[in-house]
Amino acid sequence: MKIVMAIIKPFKLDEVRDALTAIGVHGLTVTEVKGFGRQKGHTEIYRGAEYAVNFLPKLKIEVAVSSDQTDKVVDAIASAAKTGQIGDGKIFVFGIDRAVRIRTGETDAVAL
Amino acid sequence: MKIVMAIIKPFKLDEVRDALTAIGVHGLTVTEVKGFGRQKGHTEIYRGAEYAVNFLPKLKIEVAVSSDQTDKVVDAIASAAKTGQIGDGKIFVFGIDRAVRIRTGETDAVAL
Amino acid sequence: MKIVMAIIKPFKLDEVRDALTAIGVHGLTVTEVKGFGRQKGHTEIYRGAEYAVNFLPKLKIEVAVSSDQTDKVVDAIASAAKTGQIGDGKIFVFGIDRAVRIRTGETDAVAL
Amino acid sequence: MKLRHPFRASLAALALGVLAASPALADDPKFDSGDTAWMLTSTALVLLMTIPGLALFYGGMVRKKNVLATVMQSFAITCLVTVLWVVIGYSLAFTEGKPFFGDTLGAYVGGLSQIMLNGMGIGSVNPLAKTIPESVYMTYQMTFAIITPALICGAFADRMKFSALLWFMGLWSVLVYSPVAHWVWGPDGFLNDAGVLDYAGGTVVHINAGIAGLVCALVMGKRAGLGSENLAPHNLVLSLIGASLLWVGWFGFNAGSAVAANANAGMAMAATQIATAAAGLAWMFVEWMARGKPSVLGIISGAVAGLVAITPASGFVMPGGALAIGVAAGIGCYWSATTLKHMFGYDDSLDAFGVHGVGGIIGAILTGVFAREAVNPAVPANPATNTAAVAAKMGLLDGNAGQILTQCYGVACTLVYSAIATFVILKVIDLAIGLRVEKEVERDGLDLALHGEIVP
Amino acid sequence: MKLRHPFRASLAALALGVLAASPALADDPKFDSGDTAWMLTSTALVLLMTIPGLALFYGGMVRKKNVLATVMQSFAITCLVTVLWVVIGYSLAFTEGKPFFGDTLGAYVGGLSQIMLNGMGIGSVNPLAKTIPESVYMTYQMTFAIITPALICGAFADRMKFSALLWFMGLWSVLVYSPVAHWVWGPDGFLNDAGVLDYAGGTVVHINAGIAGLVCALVMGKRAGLGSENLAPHNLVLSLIGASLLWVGWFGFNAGSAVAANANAGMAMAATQIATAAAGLAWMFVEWMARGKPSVLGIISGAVAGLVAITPASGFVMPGGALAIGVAAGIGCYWSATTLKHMFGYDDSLDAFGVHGVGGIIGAILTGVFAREAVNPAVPANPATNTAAVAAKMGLLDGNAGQILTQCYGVACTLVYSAIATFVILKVIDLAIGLRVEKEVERDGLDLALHGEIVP
Amino acid sequence: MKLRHPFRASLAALALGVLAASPALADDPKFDSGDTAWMLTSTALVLLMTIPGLALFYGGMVRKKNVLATVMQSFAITCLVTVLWVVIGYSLAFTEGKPFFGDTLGAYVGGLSQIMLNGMGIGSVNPLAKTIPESVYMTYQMTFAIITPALICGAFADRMKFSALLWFMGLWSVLVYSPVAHWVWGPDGFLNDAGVLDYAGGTVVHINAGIAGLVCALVMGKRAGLGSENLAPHNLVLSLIGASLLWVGWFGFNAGSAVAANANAGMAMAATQIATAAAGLAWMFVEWMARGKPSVLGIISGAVAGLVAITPASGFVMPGGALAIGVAAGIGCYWSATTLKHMFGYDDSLDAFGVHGVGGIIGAILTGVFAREAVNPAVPANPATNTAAVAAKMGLLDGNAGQILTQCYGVACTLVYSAIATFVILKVIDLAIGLRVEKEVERDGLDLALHGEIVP
Ligand SMILES: Nc1ncnc2c1ncn2[C@@H]1O[C@H](COP(=O)(O)OP(=O)(O)O)[C@@H](O)[C@H]1O
Ligand SMILES: Nc1ncnc2c1ncn2[C@@H]1O[C@H](COP(=O)(O)OP(=O)(O)O)[C@@H](O)[C@H]1O
Ligand SMILES: Nc1ncnc2c1ncn2[C@@H]1O[C@H](COP(=O)(O)OP(=O)(O)O)[C@@H](O)[C@H]1O
Repeated sequence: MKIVMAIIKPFKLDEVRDALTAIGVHGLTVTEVKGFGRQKGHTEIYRGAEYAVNFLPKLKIEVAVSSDQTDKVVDAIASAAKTGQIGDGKIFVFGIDRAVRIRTGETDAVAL
Repeated sequence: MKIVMAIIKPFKLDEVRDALTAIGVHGLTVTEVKGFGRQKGHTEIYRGAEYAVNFLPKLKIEVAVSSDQTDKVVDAIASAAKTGQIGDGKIFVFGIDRAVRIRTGETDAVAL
Repeated sequence: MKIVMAIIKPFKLDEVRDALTAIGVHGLTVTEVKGFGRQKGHTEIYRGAEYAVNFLPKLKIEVAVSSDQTDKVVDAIASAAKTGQIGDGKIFVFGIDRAVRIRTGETDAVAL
Repeated sequence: MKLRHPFRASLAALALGVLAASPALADDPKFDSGDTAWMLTSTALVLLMTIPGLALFYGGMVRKKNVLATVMQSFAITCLVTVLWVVIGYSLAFTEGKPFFGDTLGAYVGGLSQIMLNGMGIGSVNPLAKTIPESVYMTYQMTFAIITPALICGAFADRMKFSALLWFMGLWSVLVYSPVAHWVWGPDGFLNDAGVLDYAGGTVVHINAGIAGLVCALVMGKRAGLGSENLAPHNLVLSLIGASLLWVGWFGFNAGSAVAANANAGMAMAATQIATAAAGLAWMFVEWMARGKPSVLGIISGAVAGLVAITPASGFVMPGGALAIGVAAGIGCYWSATTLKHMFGYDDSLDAFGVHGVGGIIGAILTGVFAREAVNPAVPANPATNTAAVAAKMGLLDGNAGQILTQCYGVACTLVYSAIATFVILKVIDLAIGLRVEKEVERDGLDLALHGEIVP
Repeated sequence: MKLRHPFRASLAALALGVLAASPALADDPKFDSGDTAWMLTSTALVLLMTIPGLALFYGGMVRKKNVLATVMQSFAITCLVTVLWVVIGYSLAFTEGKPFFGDTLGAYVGGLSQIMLNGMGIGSVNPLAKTIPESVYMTYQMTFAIITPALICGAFADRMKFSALLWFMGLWSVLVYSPVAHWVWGPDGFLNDAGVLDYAGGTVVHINAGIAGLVCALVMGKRAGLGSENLAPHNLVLSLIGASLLWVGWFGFNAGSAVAANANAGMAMAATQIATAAAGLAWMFVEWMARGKPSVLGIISGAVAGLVAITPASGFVMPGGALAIGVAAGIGCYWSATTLKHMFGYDDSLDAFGVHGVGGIIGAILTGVFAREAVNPAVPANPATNTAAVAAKMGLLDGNAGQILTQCYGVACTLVYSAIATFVILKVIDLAIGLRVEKEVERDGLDLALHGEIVP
Repeated sequence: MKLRHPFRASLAALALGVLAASPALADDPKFDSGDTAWMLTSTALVLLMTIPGLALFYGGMVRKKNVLATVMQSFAITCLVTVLWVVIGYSLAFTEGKPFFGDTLGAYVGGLSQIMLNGMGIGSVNPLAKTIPESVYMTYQMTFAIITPALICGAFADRMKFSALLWFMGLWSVLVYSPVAHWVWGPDGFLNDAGVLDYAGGTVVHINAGIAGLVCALVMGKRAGLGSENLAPHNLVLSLIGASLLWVGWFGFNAGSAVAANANAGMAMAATQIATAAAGLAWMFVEWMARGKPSVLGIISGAVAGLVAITPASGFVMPGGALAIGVAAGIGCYWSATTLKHMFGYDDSLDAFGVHGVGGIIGAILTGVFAREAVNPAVPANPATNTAAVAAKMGLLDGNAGQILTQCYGVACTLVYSAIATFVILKVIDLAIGLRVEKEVERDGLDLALHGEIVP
């Protein structure tokens, strides 16, 4: 099993969720994060003091999937989250040893 | 070493923390997240417009533990976080290569 | 490739970011988290009711780096985030299988 | 002998058998300090309605990324209209038009004799408010001129350029608000002459703003994401503060329209309180039955609907009439905000038309039903209504069924003129500088793009 | 000749040597425009206390998941009590009861002669307030009837069903508030006759609401999680806004109770300001010494305690007395909210009893000490107190030690009746529909479950 | 024959031909109920400016970790200064000093005759306000004494110890505010005698607080992180609410300074409204041109600058003058807050000096230009100004160019005395207990460290 973790632009959440649902992924977890990268931030001005805001609001999506589904999930996210403009974000994939559904105690693939 | 990452219902935090303390785990990190899964969200109504809220508030708990403790920790979380109702959440386990305590520079098991 | 995940004190963010930039790391993702550990929380008092607040505000920083850069990054964070006082936080390192830049579809090292 | 209260002085003089007037008597010969005190207070109360009242009422209803832009609208309109009212608005609304514009045009708009508040001074009086200084009356009326355009903002929340907004509000204030105020309250206004009853501005303020809002919503189109994204209010605590301050401030709006601290003001205040409460409950219970839950947004929307509907009626009706108007407004506006809007598919985002337009119409017409001579016997509080039509019986309950038609006439004139003028102004601005923000700006939020600030 | 200002008119008439009075003179012969202006203003100020004042004071103290439900309570009570006051409350409180209910029952509650505000019109006057229109007095008293039940909400925060709340508040308003108001302020109220001094409602409003809150807390039980979870206030900025608006609005409450814009109102305002400040400082310094830190919640709680305690005394005491009452209230209420409550283990969540009950009792008793004839000489501002007992010396400082007992008598009657009646009403509602929300609702927050809305 | 309503009474008497006065007539012989109503209201309005107005204006501008500490400052100052004003402040400001302190010192500070409000009672009058009860005047002036030190807090936001703040504000209030108020408004104040025009406190309140703020900023040093960290306002919605309440409350401040509900109050209210709006627009447009975006913080800062600058001028100028003063203040304070501050490098964090100091100076000087005899003809509203200098022509526009110098003299005296006294008080406190919080406290936020509470 893998966790696919993606950093995306916030307004892309609904599209990504729909894309995942379309390929049969029915669970995911979303975290509000701030991203620092190539995308330039903005400047806020308060009474003459300028503040460069370099950390931009992003969403982190984590989806646990069985290993064979990984590519499909990565592709789905990659295409749904893409605007083609700088700052679209990243997808990272890493392996997990175990998964447990707390409610039932089921483990691994069936727990996802 | 492993990280045990659990998505739980928010009101279960104190119970989970207590269960972990009871088995000698004295550190953890908590993140507010939104979860999407089998558990149905609710509907909010504003002047006749209905909004289906599918992302539900959850907490993500991350605990770094030595490999031999993993099962105990997973079990402790699983039983403390359980209500038996849909939406109780998941536990994922993945390996980590290194751990460092910033304050002292200690590494690995002793850093946890 | 690795993800270096660090839990740090919030006011250390700018120093850590600068230290990373200095060694050529130009992307990272930050999450507001609450930490529970050795560092004692504080007590809030409201009309005679005392509440022990054990969860302290921390920041989680995630940086994806190529494997050979890992040590440099860990060291940079460790020294920038250090105050020497309890609660400075932890650094964890784990491997990732893939990385994708959503905007371009580039993968792995070049995607970071 | 220097005296502050020449009246008393002269009374004393008379009592003493001293017939020669004291020289100080010329000072402010006609002002009633109690009436003046109440009108100074009322002015503060009506200003409170717009800032921070309306700013918060609307600000809480938008998404967080637009809250600063939304509260900024009310604040900037307050500043802009204040200056315009000084420059020309007051003159266009509250002076006689015929001497300036001839008998035809002059029937529809005031003159230019008080441009830059020419002639307003320490001793001047507006004939419409004889017991208070003109400066007080001018400022009091200014606060009405301020809130009216600010109300419109609810219709196009989340999508108008700030520059376009300033142009629109400036032009609308001068070209729509002042003339319509003149029709109803001006010394030779034609709706005034026709006997239209509008105690505190149901027509001038609410119907006028409501229909303008509807035209804005139609011309500017829907918010991006409507129907697909969650556009839920980001903080109804702010909206509840706003609604509460609107309620409290409305005492200045309605009871202040007596332009005196007298029994008519008292009746207007009582009617306001009763109708508002009734409308709040009505909306709440209807929603509870229809949707299963009584919402905060519901009860505060209902209360505002009640405030709107009682506005034209406030100084004319008995408590029972106020109760009836409140219930009608609560139910009627619930229907317009939840059903009518979806039926026609326009995006009157925060229900400027749904509450102010529809509530205003309900109130205007029911004023024709419930207005009683007994409440406002010989001299109506608002001099605007001091006409032959009024001196006689008032509404249906007094046996004067025709008043309902008169009221409809007033409503219709306002709807037609305001709609057309609003449309023309919008189109001109759209051609010149564009009305709507870029798609990305709308998506990322107006706060950062237009004002360079955010609420984190 | 139609005239708005008959007085001036007749002056003019006299001046002109025209001796025949104009017929319009009969109009509103007795109203003082200054008094009326102040009472219109006071009404707005007292309404401001409840919405948004009290709504925010309480709303900031609960957890975020309950903030909308909490502010909704104040708003809905405002609507509900307004309508009930019109229908029957005003009549039960402020008309004579004996003609209707006989000499026994009639001594304890007003009559039904003004149901639906029967008889209130443009020229009517309530004998308790002879210089202002009855419509103003009725609405002013309405705002007192509104805030009293709203205060109770602090005792059962986070756990009452909204439907049960509406039933409870409606019944309580009619069955408890109106009678008790009648006892103290009514034309033939028995506590009034007994010489109880209650300038602005310490007994009627605060002790009454406070003890009702205590009974609610006892009957409904504790909040889930008390003692184990963190129930800390979610946003004390809201509470501070609320406390500030309570303070400002309280000028209408206390100085408005003079029912006139006169020196007695001025003394009441000064006393209010002084006692409030003293109590805020007292709570702050005691807490600072006892706990090591002066908290925002502490100073604002102290200020509210001071406002409560000075209420019965405000128009009767000198600045020194106000200072003493403030200090006593700050310390006493600190003790009740932090020690007494924990001693007995009831969960008076936001200290409705701890502040309003205890502060009210402190104020009522100290009024018997500090009330001075010199402040309220011949004609007490509040006609309720216009009795033989009052016309003579007032409190202990005037040498009338017995007044303290009289005050205790008033307190005791209110405590006993309000406690029993509240208990019965609660039990009936509990049997009929249940008082408390489900455990899951309490855990997940009232906002979503009861009202379908959240503050994200 | 003493009469409350001499008019009505004697009219009635005359009408009835009954010449014997009724016994109740003896009550409060000189008070005008309309004036009293307005001053009661004004007192509430000015209190509203500080709590919650100023508390929110400043609270929204700091970082979230300091919001409670910031709003606490305004609230605690309100409590503290209230008590000090009762104990000694009022006496030092508003009684004659020479009988107590001799002719030299006595010219610069009031006496001790009214310590503990000695002599204030139901029938007492302050000679500066003859138509209202002394209790009202005392409380009204108290609200000025409250807001002035609270304004200073903007200069040292985020870094002062709470204990040091209480000591500083207490001492400053007694040693700086009361004397300076005495100079300008006191019965034998030397700036009053010199003919300085200060209608509502531009010198006493704003320049005084502004320069004290500058000294605080210089003595205490910069906030940690200035220039490197993001110190952006955490919630400008709060600041906008605060600015709005300041605006509304300022009607009580300026129009209330007429100490009567008359035409001069009306002119002051109109001038206030106009200057504020003009200044808000001026700041907004200048910023829009200079920085590319009109910010919320900009327009509200501009409005406050306008309020400040019109304060000394409000009851003396025509609408055109108010407009000019507003524009000058908007531009001038924009420059001082964005350029001057950076030029000299002091950290006047929330621009207490930048807005109140600079705006106050602009207003004071322009009062010397735009003050017109026509607005405030024979009897100036503020008796302080009732001097020979005033009775004649007023400002430059009236041909009295010398008034500008007189104004500068008033400004200079205030600047010098306030700066030195503030410096001394600060140094003494710094030696005794230290002014500034520990580095860690500043880093982690004052809310938790000083008050044990947070807004999560
Ligand atoms: N090395 C990295 N480790 C973790 N997160 C990263 C890294 N680089 C970028 N990110 C995240 O991805 C977001 C987008 O990256 P950015 O460089 O701005 O644009 P792009 O995705 O187009 O390359 C950043 O805001 C940050 O949240
Ligand atoms: N595949 C997944 N990957 C990541 N998180 C998931 C996944 N499935 C579920 N979750 C998280 O677990 C939570 C609970 O899942 P849900 O399907 O609602 O109920 P249950 O845990 O009872 O199966 C979700 O809200 C989501 O946060
Ligand atoms: N075992 C753990 N797993 C995950 N996070 C941990 C763990 N132990 C500590 N942390 C995180 O590190 C932070 C600092 O830890 P703490 O024990 O307080 O101090 P120190 O870092 O000095 O040992 C905690 O607040 C928590 O967020």
